[in-house]
Amino acid sequence: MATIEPALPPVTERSNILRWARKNLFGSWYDSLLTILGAWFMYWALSSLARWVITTAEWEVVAVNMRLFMIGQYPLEQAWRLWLWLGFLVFLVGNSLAIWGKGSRYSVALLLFPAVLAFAFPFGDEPRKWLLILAVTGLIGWGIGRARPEVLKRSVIAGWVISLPVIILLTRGLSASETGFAPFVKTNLWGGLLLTFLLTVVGIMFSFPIGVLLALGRRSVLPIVRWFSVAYIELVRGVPLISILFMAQLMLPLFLPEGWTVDRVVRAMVGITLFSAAYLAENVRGGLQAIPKGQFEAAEALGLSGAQTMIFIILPQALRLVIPILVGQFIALFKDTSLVAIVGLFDLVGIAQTVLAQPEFLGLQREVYAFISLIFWVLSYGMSYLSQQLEVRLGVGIR
Amino acid sequence: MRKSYSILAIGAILAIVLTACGTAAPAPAPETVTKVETVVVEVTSSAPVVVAPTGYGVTLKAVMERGNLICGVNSQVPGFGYVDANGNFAGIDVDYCRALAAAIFGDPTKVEFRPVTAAERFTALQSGEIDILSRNTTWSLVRDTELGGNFVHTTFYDGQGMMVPKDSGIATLQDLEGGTVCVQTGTTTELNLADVMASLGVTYTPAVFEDADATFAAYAEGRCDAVTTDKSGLVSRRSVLPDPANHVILDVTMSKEPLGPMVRHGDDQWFDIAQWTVFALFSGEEFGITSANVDDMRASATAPEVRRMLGLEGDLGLKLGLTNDFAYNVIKMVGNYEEVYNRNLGPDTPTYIPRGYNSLYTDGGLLYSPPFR
Amino acid sequence: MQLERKRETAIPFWRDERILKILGQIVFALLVLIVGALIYQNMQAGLAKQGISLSYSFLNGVSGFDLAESAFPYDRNSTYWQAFLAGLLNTLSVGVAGIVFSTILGVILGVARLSTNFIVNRLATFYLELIRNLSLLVFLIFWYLGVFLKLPRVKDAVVWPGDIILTNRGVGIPWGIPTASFPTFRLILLGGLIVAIIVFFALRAYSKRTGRAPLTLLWSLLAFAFVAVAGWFLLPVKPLTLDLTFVKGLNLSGGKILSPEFLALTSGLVLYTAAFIGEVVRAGIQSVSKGQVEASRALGLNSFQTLRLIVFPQALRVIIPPLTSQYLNLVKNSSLAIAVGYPDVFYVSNTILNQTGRAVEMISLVMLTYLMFSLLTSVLMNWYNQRIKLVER
Amino acid sequence: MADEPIIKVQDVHKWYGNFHALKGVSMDVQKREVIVIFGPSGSGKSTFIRTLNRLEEHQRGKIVVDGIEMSHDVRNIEQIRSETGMVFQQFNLFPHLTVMQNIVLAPIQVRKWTKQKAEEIAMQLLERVGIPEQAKKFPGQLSGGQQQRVAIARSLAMQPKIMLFDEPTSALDPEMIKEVLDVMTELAKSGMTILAVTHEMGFARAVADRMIFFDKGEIVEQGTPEQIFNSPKEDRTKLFLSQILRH
Repeated sequence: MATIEPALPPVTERSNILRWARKNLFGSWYDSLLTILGAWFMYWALSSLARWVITTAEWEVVAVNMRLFMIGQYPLEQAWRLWLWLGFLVFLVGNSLAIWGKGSRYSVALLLFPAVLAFAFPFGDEPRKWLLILAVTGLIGWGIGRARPEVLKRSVIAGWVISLPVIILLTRGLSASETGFAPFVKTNLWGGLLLTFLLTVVGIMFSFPIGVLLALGRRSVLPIVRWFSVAYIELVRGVPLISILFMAQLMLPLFLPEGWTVDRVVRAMVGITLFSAAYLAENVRGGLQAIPKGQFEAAEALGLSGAQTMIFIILPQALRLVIPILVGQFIALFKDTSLVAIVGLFDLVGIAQTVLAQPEFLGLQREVYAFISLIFWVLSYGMSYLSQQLEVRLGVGIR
Repeated sequence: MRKSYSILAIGAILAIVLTACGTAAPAPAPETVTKVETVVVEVTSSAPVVVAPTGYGVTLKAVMERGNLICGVNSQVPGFGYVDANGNFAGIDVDYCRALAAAIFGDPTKVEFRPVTAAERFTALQSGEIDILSRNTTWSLVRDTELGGNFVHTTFYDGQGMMVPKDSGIATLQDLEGGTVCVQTGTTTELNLADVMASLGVTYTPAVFEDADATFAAYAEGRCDAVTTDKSGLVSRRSVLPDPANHVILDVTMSKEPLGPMVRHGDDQWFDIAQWTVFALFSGEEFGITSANVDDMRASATAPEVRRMLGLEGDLGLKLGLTNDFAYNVIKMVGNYEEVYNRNLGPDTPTYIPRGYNSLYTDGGLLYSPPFR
Repeated sequence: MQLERKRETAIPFWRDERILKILGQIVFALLVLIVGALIYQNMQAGLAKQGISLSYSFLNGVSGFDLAESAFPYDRNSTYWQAFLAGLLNTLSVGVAGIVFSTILGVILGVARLSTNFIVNRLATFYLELIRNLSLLVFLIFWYLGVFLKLPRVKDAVVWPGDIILTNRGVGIPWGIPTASFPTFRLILLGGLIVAIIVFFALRAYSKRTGRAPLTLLWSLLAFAFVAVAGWFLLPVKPLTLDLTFVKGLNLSGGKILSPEFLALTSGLVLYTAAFIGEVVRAGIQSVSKGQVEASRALGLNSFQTLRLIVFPQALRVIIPPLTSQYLNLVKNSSLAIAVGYPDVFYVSNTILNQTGRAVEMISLVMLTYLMFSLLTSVLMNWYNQRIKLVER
Repeated sequence: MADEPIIKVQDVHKWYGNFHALKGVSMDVQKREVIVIFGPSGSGKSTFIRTLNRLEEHQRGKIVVDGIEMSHDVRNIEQIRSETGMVFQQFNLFPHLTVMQNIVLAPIQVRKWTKQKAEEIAMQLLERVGIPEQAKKFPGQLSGGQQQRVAIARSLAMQPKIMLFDEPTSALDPEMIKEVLDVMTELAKSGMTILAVTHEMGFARAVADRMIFFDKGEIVEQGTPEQIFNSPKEDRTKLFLSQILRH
C-alpha cells in the first residue's frame, strides 16, 4: 500500500464534484445502472422508514415503559445506586479517553452522548436529570484526565479493575437484608437493559480468564490437559448457545447437591460464560500461535519460569494481536445475551415480551422491537468504535 | 486433485435431490403401528413415580425461615399475570400469591414472583425452586399424579374456545376443515385441539407458537383462520385486537379448563394452607366481607362462622399452622374473590370477562367454599 | 554410568520435571473426574428423588401433538422419535437453504464492498454495519412479525410473475410433480452423472499429462447437463409436470408452499449470515497480494486465467475455514426457530421435553445432534484444508 | 581446585526422532575461557550449545555447569539458566517492552532485585554496549546491530558466569556486524567465560582461547586459533576452512 510521493502535486487531486461523480458513480454503463438502482433503493428504504417512525408508529408504549426497558423491576427508590456506578463508569471512560484517546475529536461527542439521550428519548424528569449529570461527570473525568494523564494512569487502571465488583455490589446492595441503607435487591428484580448489561459484563469478565486458560491448555505439552481443553472447546463450540442456556436452567439444579440452589440470573451467567470461554479460547490460541518460538526460548534462557514467561512475555503479545477478534467476540456475547429471554429471564428482549402483554399495548410488536434493536445497535456499534480506538492506540490491526 | 471433491459433492447433492423426489409418496410402513403399540405399554410402566419429596410442614417452615414466598407466575397473560408499567406484577394469579403471603406473613408484599415458562413450570415446582405454581395451569389427572403436584381448589373455571373473524363465515368447528388454527405450544390447549378435531374428523393445520403474544399477533395478522385458547384468554385478547367487534368466539367448549394453583406432593399442611386461602377469598365474597368493611365486620360480626373465619372465635388458623387472623389478613390486604376478580378481569378493565361459572353458587356459579369450622 | 543413574534417582520427586509433568496431569485428571463424578452422583440422586431413571425408551411413546411442518407424514399418533426426526429434517432444510442463499448473497456483498462504485460500496458497508450490530433473535422476530405476517391475507393473495403466490399463510411457488416416467428419468440422470465423472477423470488425466488446466468442472457439468436435457426431451412422457399453487378455501394448495415461519427463519438467517460471509469473502479476495496478479500478468496469463488459476485458488484457501464456521453458526443459530414457531429439532425437542419432563435426555440428545453436525463438518473441512493448504516450511 | 572446569560435558547424545544430532560430545570449559565453535550448517553446533542451558534436552551423557548437574531436576535447570546468558541469532527481544523493560524484566522477576537497582545496572550495561540513549525505545525502532547489543545487555543483566552466543551476527547486515563483535570482544577481554557459535574468524583469531570444529554431530578437531588456522589436522577442517575463508 506504499504510495510514492509525487514530486509535483497531481492535478487530479483538486477534482470537483462532477469529476468525482464520474469516477465513482458513472464509470461505465453498469456502474451507472448500479448507482441509479442503489440510489432508488436508498430513497425508498429511508422514506418508508421515516414515514413509519414519524406517522404510523405508536411510541407511547416505549415512553410509558421506559423504566421497564432500562432497569426492569428494580426498585425505583434504589435506582440512585445504578446511576452512581454508571457515573463511576462514565467518569472512567472520560479519564481513559483523555489519557489514551490522544485528543480524538470524537471523545467529547461520545461523552455528551448521555445528554443527547436525555432529550432524544422519552425519559422522565428524574432520569433526564441524572443523564445530564452523567454527561457532566464524563466531561469532568475527561478534563481531569487531560490535565494529568501520566499521574492518573495507574488509578484509572485500578478503577477499571474494581469496576465490576463495584457495579455488582451497588446493584445487589451493600447490606445483606432488604432493609437499611442500600438494601439487598434480589436478582429476579434485575431486568431490561440493566440485566443485559450485567450478563454481558460478567460474561466477558469471567469468560476471558477461562478462555485464556483453555487456550493455554490446548497448547500445553501435557496430553491430558490438552485433550481436556480440546474436548471442552470443541464440545461447546459444537452446540447452540440456547441449548447451553436450557441446560443451565433445567439441568444445573440437578447437578448440584441437594439443598444447593443457584440463582436463575447466575445460572444464565454461568451458561453464557462457559459458552463464550470456548470461543475466546480459540481466538486467544490464534494469537498464541503467532508468537515466534524465539520469544519462549529467550524468556527461558533468561531464567523466567513457565508462568512468568506466559504472563510477561507471551500473553501480552498474543492478546494484543487478537484484540479486534476479542472485541468482536464480546459484541457477539452482548447480542447473544438476548437468548436468556427464551428461558424466561427479563432481559431487554424478555421485558419487551412482557411489555407486549400489557393489556393497553397489545399488538405493538414493531415499535417495541424496533426500540430494543436500536439499543442493541447503538451499544454494539459503540463497542466496536471504542475497540477501533484502542487498536489504533495500541498499534495493532495496521499491517 | 482438488476438483474431484467438488464433483463428488455435486454428485452427492444430485443423489440427494433424486432420492428426495423419489420419496414423494412413501407408503406408511406397517411395522410402525405395531411398534407404537408395544411402547405404549412401556411408557406406562416406566412412567415416573414421584416419591414424596418433602414431609408434612416442611414447606411452611422453609417459607417462614426464608421470610418470603416464592410464587411461580406467568408474565405474558393480560389479566392473569403480567408486569405493569410500574414494574409490578399484576393479574388474578398474581393476586392469589399475594393473598397466600398475607395469610402466612400478614404481609402481601412478602412474595417473590418468579416468571416461569410453560416448559419449566413443573420442574421448577418439583425442584423446590418455587413454593407454589400460580400460573393459569389446568387441573388434569396426569399433572396431579405423574408431574408430582397437587392442585389446590380451582380459582378460575375456564374452557377452551375458538375465536374466528366474523366475516369468515365460520360457525362451527366443522367449518374449519382445511383451515389453520393458531395455538400455543406445550399446553393442554394444543392437545385438546388435536383431540377434538380428530374426533370430529376435521383436518386442519396447527400453527404453533411459543408464547401467547406470538399466537395472537399471528392470528391478528390473519396467519390463521382461528385461534384457540381458554375462553378467558380469547375474551381478554379480543378486547385488544385492532377491531374487536370483528371477532366472534364460537359457541363450543372444547374442554374444561379448571385453572388453579399447584403445590408439590407430600406436604399436606402446605396444601391445606393454599386450599383454605382460596376458600377465604370465596367466603369473603359469600359473607360480604370486603377489604373496606372487614375491620367493621370484625368489630361487629355476630355470625359464628364469620367470627371463626376472622379469627375471633376458635383456633382455625392455628390448625393450619398459621395465625388465627389469616383470613382477616387475606381479605384486609388483598380483598375477597370479587374484589380480586374485578380488579383484574372486571368490567372496568380492558380484559373484562363476565363472571359466568366464576360466580358464587348462590348466583348459579361454581364457587362454593366448605364451611369454616 | 552407574554413578549417574544413582544421582538421577536421588532427585526429590517434587523437583523432577518428568514426575512433575505426570503428577500435574494426574492431579488435573483426578479433579476433572471428581467433579464429573459429583455431578453424576447428584444427578442420579436428583433423578431418583423424582423417580426418573435415565432412559430413551420414552421416545417410542405416542407424541400426541401435531407439527405444523414435516418432511414426511406425521400426526399426533406418531412417536416422539418421529417428531424428533421431523424436527431434524426441518433443521436440515433450513440449514441447506440458508447455506445456499447466504453464500450467494454473501459473495455479492463481499464484491460490493470492494466495488469502486461509491453508492454500491456504501450501501454494502451500511448493510454490514447495520446487521452485524443487531441481535439475531430480535432480527428474526422482526422478520416474522414485521414482514411475513404483514403479507396480504389469503383472500387478497398477491400473485407475482412466475406464479408465485404471496400470502401471510405462506408463499406458494410452482413445483414439479414426478410422473410415470420419472423413474426412467432418474436412471438417465444417474447415467449423466457417470458420464460427467468419466469426463472429469479423463480431463484430469489429460491435464496431468500435458500440464494444461482445462475447465474440468465446467466440462463435466456440461456433459451432465447434456445428458439430462437429452433425456428430458427424448422421453415420451415428461418426467415432471408443473404444479401451481392456488387458493383453495381457507388455505393455499398445490405447488410448493413455504410457510411464513420457514421463510422468516431462513431469510433472517440468510440476511444475517450473509453479512458475515461478505466480510469473509472480502478479506479472502484482499488477501491475495497485488504482486501475485502482477506476476501472473507478467507471465502472460490473461485476466480470466489470472483470476481462475492464481487469485481464486489463493483466495479460496483463506476463505474456506472462516466460511465453514459461518455455515456452522447458521445451523446452530437455526435453533432460534423457537422464537418464530418453526418446528426445528430444538423446538420439537423442547416440546417433547414439556410433554415428558425428560430434561436430561432431551437436552443431551439435542446437543449430540448439533455436535454431530459440527464434528462432521470439521472433519470434512480439515480434510479439505489439508488438501489445499500451502506446503510451507 | 582452581582448575575445576566450569562446564563439563561427557559423552552427550541427542536424537531428533531417528536423527542422531549429537554423537557423544565431550569437552571441558575452564573459567574465563573463550571458545569459538564452528562447523557446517546442520553439524549440531547450535544444538550442542542449546543443550548447555536446557533449551534442548540431551538424552544420554552428562552435563555439569558450575558444579550443578543438568538433570530433570527443575531447580538445577533454573540455577543453570540463571548462571548462563544466551544471545540468539534472531535477537529475540520482547517487542512489546522497551529496551529498558527488556533488560530489567528478568533481574526483577527472577533475581528479585528492586526496580531501582535493576535499572541502574541496566543503564550501566547499555553504556557498556554503547547505546544508553535508546533505553526508552522499543526494539522495533532499533537497527539489527543495536537490537543484538540490547540482547547482550539483557543477558548480562542477570550477571551470568557464562555467556552462550548462538550465531549472534548471522542475521545482521555487514556494517552492523562489527558493532556487535566489538561488544563481544570487549566482553571476552573482561574475563567472561564465553562459548560462541560463529563463523566470524576474525573474532576467533583475535580473542578465542580455543576453537572447536563440529561436523555431523561430533567434535572433529579442537585447538588454539593458531593451530586451527595454520595447521589443521583433519581434512574436513581444512576443507571447511578453505570454503569459508575464500571470500
